[in-house]
Amino acid sequence: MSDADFGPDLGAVFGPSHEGEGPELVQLLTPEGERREHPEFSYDGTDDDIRGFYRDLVLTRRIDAEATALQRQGELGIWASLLGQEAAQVGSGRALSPQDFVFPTYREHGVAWCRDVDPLRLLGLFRGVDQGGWDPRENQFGLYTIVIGAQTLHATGYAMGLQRDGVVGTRDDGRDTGVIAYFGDGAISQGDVNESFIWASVFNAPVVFFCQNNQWAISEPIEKQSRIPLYQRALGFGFPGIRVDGNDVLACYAVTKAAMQRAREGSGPALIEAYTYRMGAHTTSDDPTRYRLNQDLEHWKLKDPIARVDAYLKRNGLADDDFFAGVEAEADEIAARLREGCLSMPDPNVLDIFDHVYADPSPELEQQKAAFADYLASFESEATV
Amino acid sequence: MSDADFGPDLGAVFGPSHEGEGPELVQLLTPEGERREHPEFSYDGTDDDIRGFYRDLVLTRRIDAEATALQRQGELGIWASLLGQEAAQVGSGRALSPQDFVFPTYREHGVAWCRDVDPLRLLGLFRGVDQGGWDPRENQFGLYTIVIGAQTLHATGYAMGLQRDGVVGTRDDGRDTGVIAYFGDGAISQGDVNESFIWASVFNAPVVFFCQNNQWAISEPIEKQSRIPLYQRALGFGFPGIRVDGNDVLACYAVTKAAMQRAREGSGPALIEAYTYRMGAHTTSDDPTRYRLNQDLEHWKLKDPIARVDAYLKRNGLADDDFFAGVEAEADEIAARLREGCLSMPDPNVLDIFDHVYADPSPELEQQKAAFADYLASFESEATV
Amino acid sequence: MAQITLAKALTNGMRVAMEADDKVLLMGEDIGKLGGVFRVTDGLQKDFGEDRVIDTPLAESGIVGTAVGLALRGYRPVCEIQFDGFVYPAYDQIVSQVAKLRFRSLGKLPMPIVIRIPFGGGIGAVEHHSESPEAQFVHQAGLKVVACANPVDAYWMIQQAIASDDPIIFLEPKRRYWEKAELDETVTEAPRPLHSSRIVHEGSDATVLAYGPMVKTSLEAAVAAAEEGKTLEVVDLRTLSPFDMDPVYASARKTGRVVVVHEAPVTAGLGAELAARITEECFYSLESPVLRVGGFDTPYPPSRVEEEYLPDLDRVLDAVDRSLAY
Amino acid sequence: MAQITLAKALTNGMRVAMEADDKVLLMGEDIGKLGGVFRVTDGLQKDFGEDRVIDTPLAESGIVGTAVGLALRGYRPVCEIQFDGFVYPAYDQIVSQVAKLRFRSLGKLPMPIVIRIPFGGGIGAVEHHSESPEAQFVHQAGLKVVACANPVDAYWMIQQAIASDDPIIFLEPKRRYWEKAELDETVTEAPRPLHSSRIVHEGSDATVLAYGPMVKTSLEAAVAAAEEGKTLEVVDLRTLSPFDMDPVYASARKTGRVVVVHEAPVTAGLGAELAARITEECFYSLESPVLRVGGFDTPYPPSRVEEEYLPDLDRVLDAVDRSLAY
Ligand SMILES: Cc1ncc(C[n+]2csc(CCOP(=O)(O)OP(=O)(O)O)c2C)c(N)n1
Ligand SMILES: Cc1ncc(C[n+]2csc(CCOP(=O)(O)OP(=O)(O)O)c2C)c(N)n1
Ligand SMILES: [Mg+2]
Ligand SMILES: [Mg+2]
Repeated sequence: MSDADFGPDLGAVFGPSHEGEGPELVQLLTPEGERREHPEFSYDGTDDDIRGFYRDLVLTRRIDAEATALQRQGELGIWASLLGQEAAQVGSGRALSPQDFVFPTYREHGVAWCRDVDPLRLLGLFRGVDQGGWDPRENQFGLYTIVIGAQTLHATGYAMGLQRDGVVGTRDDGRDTGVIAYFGDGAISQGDVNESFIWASVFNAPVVFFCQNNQWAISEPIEKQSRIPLYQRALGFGFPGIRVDGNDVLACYAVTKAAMQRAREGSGPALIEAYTYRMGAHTTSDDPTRYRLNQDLEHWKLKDPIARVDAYLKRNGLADDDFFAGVEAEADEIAARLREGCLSMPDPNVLDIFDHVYADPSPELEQQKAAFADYLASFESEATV
Repeated sequence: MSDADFGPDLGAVFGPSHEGEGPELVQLLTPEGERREHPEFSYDGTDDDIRGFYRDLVLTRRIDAEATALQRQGELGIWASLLGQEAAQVGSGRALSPQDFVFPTYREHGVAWCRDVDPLRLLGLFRGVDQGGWDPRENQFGLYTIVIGAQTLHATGYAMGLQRDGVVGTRDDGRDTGVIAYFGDGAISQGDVNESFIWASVFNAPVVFFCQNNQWAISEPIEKQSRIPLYQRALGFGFPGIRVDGNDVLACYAVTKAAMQRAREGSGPALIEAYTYRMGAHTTSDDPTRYRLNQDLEHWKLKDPIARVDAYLKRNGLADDDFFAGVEAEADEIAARLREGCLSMPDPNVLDIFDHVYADPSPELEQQKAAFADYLASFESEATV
Repeated sequence: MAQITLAKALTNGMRVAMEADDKVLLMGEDIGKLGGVFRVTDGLQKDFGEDRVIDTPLAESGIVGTAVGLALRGYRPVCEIQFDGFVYPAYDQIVSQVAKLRFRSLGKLPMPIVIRIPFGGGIGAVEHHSESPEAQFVHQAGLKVVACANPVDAYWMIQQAIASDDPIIFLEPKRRYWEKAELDETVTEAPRPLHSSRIVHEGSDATVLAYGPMVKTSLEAAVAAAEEGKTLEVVDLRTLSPFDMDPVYASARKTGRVVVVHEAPVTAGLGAELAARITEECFYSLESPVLRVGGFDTPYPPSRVEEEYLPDLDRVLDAVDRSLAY
Repeated sequence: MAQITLAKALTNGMRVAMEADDKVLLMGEDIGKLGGVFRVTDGLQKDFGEDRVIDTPLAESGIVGTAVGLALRGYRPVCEIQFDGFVYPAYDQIVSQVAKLRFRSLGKLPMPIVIRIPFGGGIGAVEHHSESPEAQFVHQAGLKVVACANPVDAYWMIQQAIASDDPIIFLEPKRRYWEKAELDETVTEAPRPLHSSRIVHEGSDATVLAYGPMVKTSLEAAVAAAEEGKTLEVVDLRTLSPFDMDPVYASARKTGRVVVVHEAPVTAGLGAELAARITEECFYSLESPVLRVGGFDTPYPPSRVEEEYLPDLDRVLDAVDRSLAY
């Protein structure tokens, strides 16, 4: 008895192709930099916005490159590069309203940029001076979450809070609020992520699940996580799933904007699979040569998220040399500031850790702190003696 | 922007109805006892088999009723009745090959019956004399699992073991083996169950997920777990899902047999949602009057899984009074034996618990046992003194 | 003044907390119409609505994980875990998120979450329904852990826990849910701080430390001992993280002999921590080593033997005698 | 005889076990082509194939839960948890299934599962990559827990753990993966049973108990102490559940002073259990209370302060001095 006789036929449901380049992939800007039409989604921004995207993409990549360099020079313990995923992050990040809340993984440096989080703040965690140095309530950008998938439940709970606060479906664009939860292709296998899909659909919570399928979970290819395209997972939970070209900033922007709009209006959750590629190592500690072929990388370089915007702007004469030079100069300046800031980041005082465990610390913990302070002091006195 | 514009439209995928009685429900025997044809599934057994099903159904219900009575009389601490789910369990249980392995919840008394597990053995757990008194390797019937959903991962791992043992897809019916994992409508929300779907599909493991949707998870209606029919969950993981009339023993038999056949052949997992109803309380400790309406129960009584087989046999003159009388007599006899066996079940010796913790117990634990034995003895000596 | 059960005292305590602060939410399985399997939330959904008393899907990680998100949005979720043995699917969210988010955020993100767990055995239940997981939570910095032992404490401690800006594992002595006591609900001031221990029976021959269900057992032991002319000082620890050790040390110095009682297996249980601390602090005052009475190092057994498995009056007295004879 | 790192010794030990018994399987994240993030399974998938060295989907509960099913089918799965902090999603399967299935089945169902966990800090990693969860597993009856501290033990203990019919939490001292020692792989007999402790440095002034990464630290402390004319007896516990207490008691009786060292937070850590047992057993032999050196009661801090946070030679010596001065 064949699959086709048994239950709905996936081919019939999703169309012939399950390939990344299949018809279900939403693309508005080709790798060659040509605009594409799509029946459901269209880019409604201005050319000025596109120049803005270009700037975001270039600056994000530069920040990432500088951080990688800092790690190589021993200034960071580790760095998780977003190289190749700039469009997915900038497109989705720019599609958010100021009041929307973001729950990132550890790789959303481009989204952080869109939320005006000082890139320097991101380095603290990777340098080992803190575990999250920014205030999530300032930029509506949550702390990086390292336990894979955990943040998707936080995002869903936060979205349930929005419903209770009456800021969903009021038809007031300045008021209606949504949540976006970022995660990867590996994370979609975690129980927590699937439970978050259940909660979101049962409570019709205003949360958009944004999965950056960069084809790899450290050394494991996407086939180790799913035998069908990831966006189709949503169908099993009763909300829409859509696959977008993750290297196409316009498509990521348009699809995320539509999904967030739906969520804020009270139409519930959606899953966006941004089909992209991790062009670098998993982290600076990783060695991809052990598990993947260089030719894949070459193939994906042809789809570079920045090159296509560059081509689009140039081909259509939408940006002159001054513009490009200006962005370059800004990038240099930001990179320099980042490096300088990193090097001058103060080391934490070990005694401070006792102060962040509880809102109301126990006398016992205070004693531990005091005793440890005396202990540390005893060495200094020795030293001075 | 409406759902329909956003990703595949569920209506288009699954047809107009999401109701239990919708077109997707596989039914081969109507509540009135009339045979129904289905394009994909047909009952290939004999009338003799149907008489066998009738016997299984009646005996299973009687065993269940007797256990409930024993609990009421204080002989069991608790009992989880399968009342109303007999067809789902007997139909699926009888569809298995002897070598197939079963992973049950705590309510699969009807499946246990089909696997020749002595009903008395089931009572041990509920009486509190043990936590699973049968040998899973004797009847290929696993121990009852109380932690919701945990067994679905065990089932999937066991199925991966079958693949490694080379007993899948050999085209030898006596050799090819599959696994069936039982769970409920509430369990489908657990991370473990969803992870088992991922493992099963990624490794194409020979496991059939049999979800008895009895409409309730203790006091929570199915709407608290999903906003779409449960069988559709499978689509999100890339394997077929099918909804069967859980009160129709023929349909449950035919669909399970087909799914197990697929699995044993190496075509991978499938999800079966047996659409049924928990006619009794969640357990003898539960009070359904607090959360559900009696009229639902009345509605479902009209679909009683036994009545329809009874009607079919009688209407078509396939069984005479002697047959029915014989089954009744057998039921009385089994119930009596069960009661007698329960009452004469020996209480465990507390000292034995120390022997089942490890294959190779530590000297330390042996000492604990010895010391406790002395302690207990000290009272006896006191008593005798 | 009316007699009230421990379960009902919890209900009323939560009701007061929900009336005082509309950010307080209850989440869990079957806590709505059913009122929870122990009826502790009985009537609360009817009065506060489905948005504040939330019947969740059946997944504990989801319950605690979404509670974290709600807390980040300014809510004060009170999660009910149906039985002790079912807290483990949520363990990751509790240990790596609930306990650590304040620390991770350098104090910026409070986690005012209460996780209610009916714990312990003695009710004739099946597997996973009678466990005592407290030691594991006490080992996790970032969490606070308390256990109530009587209706009056239940009423006040649940309110104090909900008012706390730190995450609290709130342990409820399952088999004492039906114990009654007089409770004056007109009082508006809590009799004592949440994180304080309390001497519930004075004595001078030996000290017995207990919490949750074992407090009653220990008090019974004290009565029995008195008949034999021995006076036991019984301390209801109430707070397990942080511990309130001063009353414990004082009592240990006074009696020189200490017995710790809990249902959880002895190995790596809280008795070990208490014994280690008391020995460090009162080394020269101890006449005998701190003795531990607890569950054996086996999984919780079938209910037909639980009465023998569980520490009882005799086991406590036996330990006291061994301590006195030392 | 070649020098070999602890990581490589584990690789070779697993290789021997896999050659000896084709029911032995390895499961985990990135253990195939990558050889694990610490390269402990380097080359094993190439040699034994994808059916025996399984790169799993990214979900720890799934890894352990399917391992249970494989064990029920007669396999001997060895699960790799990538880092200590990521064992918690699997905690429910470990505690309620792996630990209890034999008990539940009255001894009929063995659970020959090894769960390998690189544990502890000191490698400059980010959050969740430096934790010490051992006490929680030791508290769970049905599990056995061991920790290796050097390449030779790593090589033998992993083989013994895989051969065990009981489930074993196998703790690997992450920051010692690159430590080298001489290993004679032609030997076919394990030098000592898996569940045995071992005196790794003889002394008479005080006893230092350690396991995993702290054994090296304690040995360094012994050397430093020797320079000051104090001889420390260092015990490498090796087995944490069950404990092998006899050598510990003997040493405690000999020295009268005991210091326990571990990275995990002190409260409700294994130091408490060891202190309680030693005090019960050697009450009259102790010159001073058992002192505990461990992590503070905070989550593991950012790596830039971990060197101060972690117990080191000085903290051990400080405790020894306090014990001697008592
Ligand atoms: C619960 C848990 N298990 C394992 C890890 C180790 N780990 C860190 S990143 C990673 C792969 C994640 O892959 P993916 O979700 O695709 O995100 P990506 O890194 O590709 O952005 C793993 C296994 C973790 N952080 N958390
Ligand atoms: C992990 C876990 N959480 C909670 C429970 C308590 N509990 C026992 S049965 C049940 C409802 C199960 O509903 P369902 O999966 O539909 O199975 P049914 O009882 O209807 O057959 C719950 C919540 C449990 N056993 N395990
Ligand atoms: Mg990825
Ligand atoms: Mg149900």
